[in-house]
Amino acid sequence: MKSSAAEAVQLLEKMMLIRAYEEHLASLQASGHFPMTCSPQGQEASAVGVVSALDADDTILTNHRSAGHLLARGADPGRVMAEVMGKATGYCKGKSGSLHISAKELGVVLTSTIVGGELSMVTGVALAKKMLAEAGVVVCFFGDGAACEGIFHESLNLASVWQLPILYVCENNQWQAFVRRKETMAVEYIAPWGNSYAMANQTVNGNDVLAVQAATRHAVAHIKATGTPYLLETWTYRQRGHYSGDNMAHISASEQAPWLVLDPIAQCRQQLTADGTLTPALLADIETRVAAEIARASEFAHASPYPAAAELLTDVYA
Amino acid sequence: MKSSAAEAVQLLEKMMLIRAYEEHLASLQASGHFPMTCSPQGQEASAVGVVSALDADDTILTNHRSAGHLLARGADPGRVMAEVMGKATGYCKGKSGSLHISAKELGVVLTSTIVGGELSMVTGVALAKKMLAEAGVVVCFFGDGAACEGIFHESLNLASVWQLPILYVCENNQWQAFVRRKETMAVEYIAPWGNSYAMANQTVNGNDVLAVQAATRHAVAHIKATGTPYLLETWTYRQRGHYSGDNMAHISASEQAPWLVLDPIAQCRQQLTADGTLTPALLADIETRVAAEIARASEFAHASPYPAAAELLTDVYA
Amino acid sequence: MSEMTLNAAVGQALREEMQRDSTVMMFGEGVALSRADLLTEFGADRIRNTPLSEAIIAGTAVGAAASGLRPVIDMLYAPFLTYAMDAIVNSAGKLRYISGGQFAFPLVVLAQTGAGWGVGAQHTHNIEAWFAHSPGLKVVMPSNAADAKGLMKAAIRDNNPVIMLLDMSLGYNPGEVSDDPDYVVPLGRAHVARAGRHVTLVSYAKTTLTCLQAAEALGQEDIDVEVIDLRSIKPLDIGTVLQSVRKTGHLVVVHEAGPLCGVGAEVLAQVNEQAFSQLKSAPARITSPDVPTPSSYALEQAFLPQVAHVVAAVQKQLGRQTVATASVAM
Amino acid sequence: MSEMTLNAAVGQALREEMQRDSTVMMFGEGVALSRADLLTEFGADRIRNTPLSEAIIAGTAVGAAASGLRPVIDMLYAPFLTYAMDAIVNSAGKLRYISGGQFAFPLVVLAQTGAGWGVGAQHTHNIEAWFAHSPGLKVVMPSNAADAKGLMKAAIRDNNPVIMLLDMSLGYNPGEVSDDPDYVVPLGRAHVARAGRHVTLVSYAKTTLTCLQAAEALGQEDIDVEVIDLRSIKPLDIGTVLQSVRKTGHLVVVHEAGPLCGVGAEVLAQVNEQAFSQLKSAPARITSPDVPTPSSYALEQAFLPQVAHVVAAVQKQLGRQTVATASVAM
Ligand SMILES: Cc1ncc(C[n+]2csc(CCOP(=O)(O)OP(=O)(O)O)c2C)c(N)n1
Ligand SMILES: Cc1ncc(C[n+]2csc(CCOP(=O)(O)OP(=O)(O)O)c2C)c(N)n1
Ligand SMILES: [Mg+2]
Ligand SMILES: [Mg+2]
Repeated sequence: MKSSAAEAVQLLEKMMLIRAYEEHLASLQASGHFPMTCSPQGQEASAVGVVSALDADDTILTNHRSAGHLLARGADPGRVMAEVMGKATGYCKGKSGSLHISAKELGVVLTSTIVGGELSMVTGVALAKKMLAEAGVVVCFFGDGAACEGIFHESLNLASVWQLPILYVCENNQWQAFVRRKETMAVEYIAPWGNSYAMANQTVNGNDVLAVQAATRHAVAHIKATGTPYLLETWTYRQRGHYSGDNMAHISASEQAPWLVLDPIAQCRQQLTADGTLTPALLADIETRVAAEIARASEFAHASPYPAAAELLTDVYA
Repeated sequence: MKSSAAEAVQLLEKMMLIRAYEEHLASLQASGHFPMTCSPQGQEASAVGVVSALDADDTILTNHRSAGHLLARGADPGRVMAEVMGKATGYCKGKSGSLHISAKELGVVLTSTIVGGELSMVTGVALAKKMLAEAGVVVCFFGDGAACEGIFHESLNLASVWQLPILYVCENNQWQAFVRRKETMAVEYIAPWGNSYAMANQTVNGNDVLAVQAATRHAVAHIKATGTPYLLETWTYRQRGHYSGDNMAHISASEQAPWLVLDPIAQCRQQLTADGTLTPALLADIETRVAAEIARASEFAHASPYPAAAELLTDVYA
Repeated sequence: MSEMTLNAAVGQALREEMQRDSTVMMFGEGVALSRADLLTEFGADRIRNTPLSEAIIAGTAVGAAASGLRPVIDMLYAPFLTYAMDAIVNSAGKLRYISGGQFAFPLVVLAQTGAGWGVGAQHTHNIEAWFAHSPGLKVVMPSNAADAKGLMKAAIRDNNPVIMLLDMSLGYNPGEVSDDPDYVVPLGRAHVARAGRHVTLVSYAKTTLTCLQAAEALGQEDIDVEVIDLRSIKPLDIGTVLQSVRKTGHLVVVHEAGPLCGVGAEVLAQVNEQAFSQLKSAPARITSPDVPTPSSYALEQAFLPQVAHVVAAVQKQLGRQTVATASVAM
Repeated sequence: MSEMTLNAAVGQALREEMQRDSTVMMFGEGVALSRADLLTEFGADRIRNTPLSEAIIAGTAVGAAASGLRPVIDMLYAPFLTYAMDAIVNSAGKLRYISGGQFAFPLVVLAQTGAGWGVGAQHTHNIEAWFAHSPGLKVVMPSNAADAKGLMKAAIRDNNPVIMLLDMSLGYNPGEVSDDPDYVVPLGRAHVARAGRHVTLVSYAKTTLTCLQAAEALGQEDIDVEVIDLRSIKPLDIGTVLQSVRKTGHLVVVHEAGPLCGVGAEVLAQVNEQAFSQLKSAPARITSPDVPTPSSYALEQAFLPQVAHVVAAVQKQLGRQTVATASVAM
């Protein structure tokens, strides 16, 4: 099922919001005195494509590279930025910082920066959904690096044996911190690893937002129809370094160039321009809205207070 | 390549030795006052088939269900039994007990009773072999249960990426302590899990000692020719309970019956009798030798002393 | 009151709490057989076998606890927890804090520990101190059937992750157990197992019994020993310990875990910090030595804290003549 | 002597030991980039990137160490060790004992720890006490470049598993470092970082600097402070501590790790057991509170042991007037 043109423009706007957010953070980081983050730049289509295909009662687990998932889900960029800065107005009262932002009110839960943490907990979230007969599926975003952790094997195996309503989304961005994915596995694709668990799986072009959205809808339908989990691999590329302190000196231009051609936002804009959906005026509108939103967010985050010192000792026990 | 008839009789004798050892232990356990063990009864063909295909410079890692592997490798049943009893003459000076017997002098190293422990360490043993340019392959025996541990995934992936000379032997005995294998995975066979790591693999009838031996020879040749690891699954059955204290009340006769028909020793005897290799006289010879060996072993183990109290504090640091 | 073994008391606690609260459930390797009665009563949804995968068992419990269930997981033997440390320590222990209080983790991690069965260091390792050292967790270790039931029920009702370590050797010990379905032993409250005036012995789990035996022996010498059973390692009821030490002036902590950075070290440190001036002699620890738990029978027996060592430590503190004892165990 | 940062000193130690002994090698996630110079010098066989798989990294090190290599593994941040506990604790720590001495495990586990970088509790957790509590392991934590080099070299040469925890915040601290290729700091030997007569401060890693600052401040009040840098957590050089406490009669232990069952508890306990009668005041601990390491800057700073708290603890012990200080950190 293809999205309508209007919907496609909305997807583009979300991707542009994520990109603008990341570019703003990068500029703050370049000027110093801004906390480090792991940028999902280049992976916007994966985040927006998947999340746009979800319902409100679906739950999301994510990881250290979460900004796209959060913003795609409708998180307030001001509160995300505030959290990154360790401010009291952040989604986690400033206690997370950038690496493990959860926003329970949005259904984005239990974010861990331990690579594989999301794979470890998603089975329990889905088990509760199933046993409490709650609607929806549980989406677990993780990286190609996380797929090398033992917990990947245990998680997918259990999800399959217990028939849990989980959509595993492996964002294969070709890098695992400072190691190339190719150095870490003997095969090219992670989706077929699902076969070991009799789990339906597919690799999709992760830089094509409509393709990702369609694949996600297909996967969610499969989960709902069969009651069994699904492994979706989005094939994409991390355009920035592992984290903002990574100068990328070890990554050649010849490696990056083809991927920059495949930039998800540029491609989407081209397509929508080509088919007449995206006019220059509409694009300008979007750019203005996005810029305003980011400016407002940044102002909010910067103006927000740090947590009071007494917060050091709270939220340890329930 | 088929083994010669004489060789086949040797394999039978080894299997009978293992069986006799296990039966002797079971009788001691039934009479009380003998430590618990995890019996490999029913899996003799897997142990003997694999180990008989190895050279002296090959190294073996095993687990809690190791008696077959040790005896197949030529371990002194007296010292194995002494170790089980915690006697000073055991392979580990009585400090292991039954669960983690290593015998470095035989190339049986680093036995762990943590399920998956052997998978965790085998890569290092093989890495050392490779880097120190030592001859031989490293064989890692593990169960179908261990294959569900995350370390299975990490171990096979690393072995493949680093091209380590490892023969992984998964003894799929249909049980994982008190849980049926079928309850723990969505697929029937573990060998194809090797595909995730581009690792050559095969499932062999684990109750046919000659088939196991042939498959092992094939696998070892593959490892030596390609420098890449191999995953061999031996399809077999644990004829006794998980450990000697397990009364097997939860296992139906109808489950056990077909497997008892497929008993590796009975089958081997039938074949060798049918083709004329095994005469009644020869069989009687073997039985006498085996019985004498076990009697001697038991006498030795029982007569052996316990470690001195001062041993409590030794062997902690090198 | 009914008499039953510690193992049965734990089973009864599970059963009562599962009856009381439909979100309570249990999973682990083989629980469908080890808790066959609960499987029959509550069905395969709430009593679940798992694959052999400790990390995902614990992780699943964490995710489920944050999402409306109250899971109890059976991890079998304490050393197997080494596969599950991320979920327990980094997730259950920290994600409430990291998330600014968005999640709670009402879960119970059960594991067996305690030497005496000859199964060796990879099945027996007293690692309660690890969890005491980790923020956001609670840790309990009962010494008898009544406490096992009461602590199990309290742990299930608690909204935080509780590690409950059961000494294998106590499993078949019988005891009087309350039939009141709301009988709980509050977490963080020690029990004065024997009142006395001259010296304070602090222990938990199996070695509480060692202390009681030592107290009996010392009683023959007119030394009146108070024995405190901590029951909870975290929160630690230092108040009860301090009250006793302020009375007696003498403290010996006894546990089976190794000495270094163990619970005994913590008790000594807190007593020092808060009741130094009331101490009349050097506080002491009797623990197993800092070696892996041996499996060979004689070595394993020597590994355990001995009554004689406790007696000797007390006699030394009180300036009494000390009967010579073997000194392998420190 | 050459001046270099602590990180550079560690790199130099690795380089020298790899030159000296061809069985020394290193692997971990990204070491081919983080140790690019070693990769160039020693090649891809001896400096190896790994997949993101902490459990097999540690397990591989254990297997390799038992088979003739001397691996050093970089586990990045201490909380990631939760994935590798089986290999470290159950295998490296216990298999020598279990096997009756058949194997030795000459390996080094490197990990970063220490608050100050705002990365939060899943990147910063001071868990040295876990390893101290586990048999068969050694643990070192340097406070300066010279010791970092000397301990690294000693750890590589040692025939046992050594956990070396490096405080991130010290990484860029410069110091004078010996050029002697055989300069080692023996494991298990503490260093008197500052001699003094009135009170003994015991610390290690970053908080050694906190203690030195406190000593400086107390010196203004004519309080002559001795500062002991343990350097090795296990084996623990209690002899050097006892010698000092017997002289001063006052003891404060300072560390960034949480209080419960930490190294401070152990030092207090051993001093109690062995030098109780020489103590003139209640020994004290200054540690971080028992909470996950916060990432927000202000909270993280408050989490760290403060110079003011150390000063106040000493003043209290000596009966001096105590300057009021914030009391969030215990
Ligand atoms: C258990 C663990 N190991 C290592 C790290 C350090 N680390 C953080 S992100 C990362 C790379 C993760 O790669 P991948 O899963 O592919 O996700 P990506 O960053 O590419 O999105 C690493 C190594 C960590 N946080 N947790
Ligand atoms: C990490 C760990 N979990 C659980 C156990 C308890 N245990 C010992 S053997 C076993 C079953 C192992 O099954 P499998 O790997 O198939 O080997 P098998 O016993 O069938 O030979 C279990 C659960 C253990 N020793 N280690
Ligand atoms: Mg990646
Ligand atoms: Mg099995």
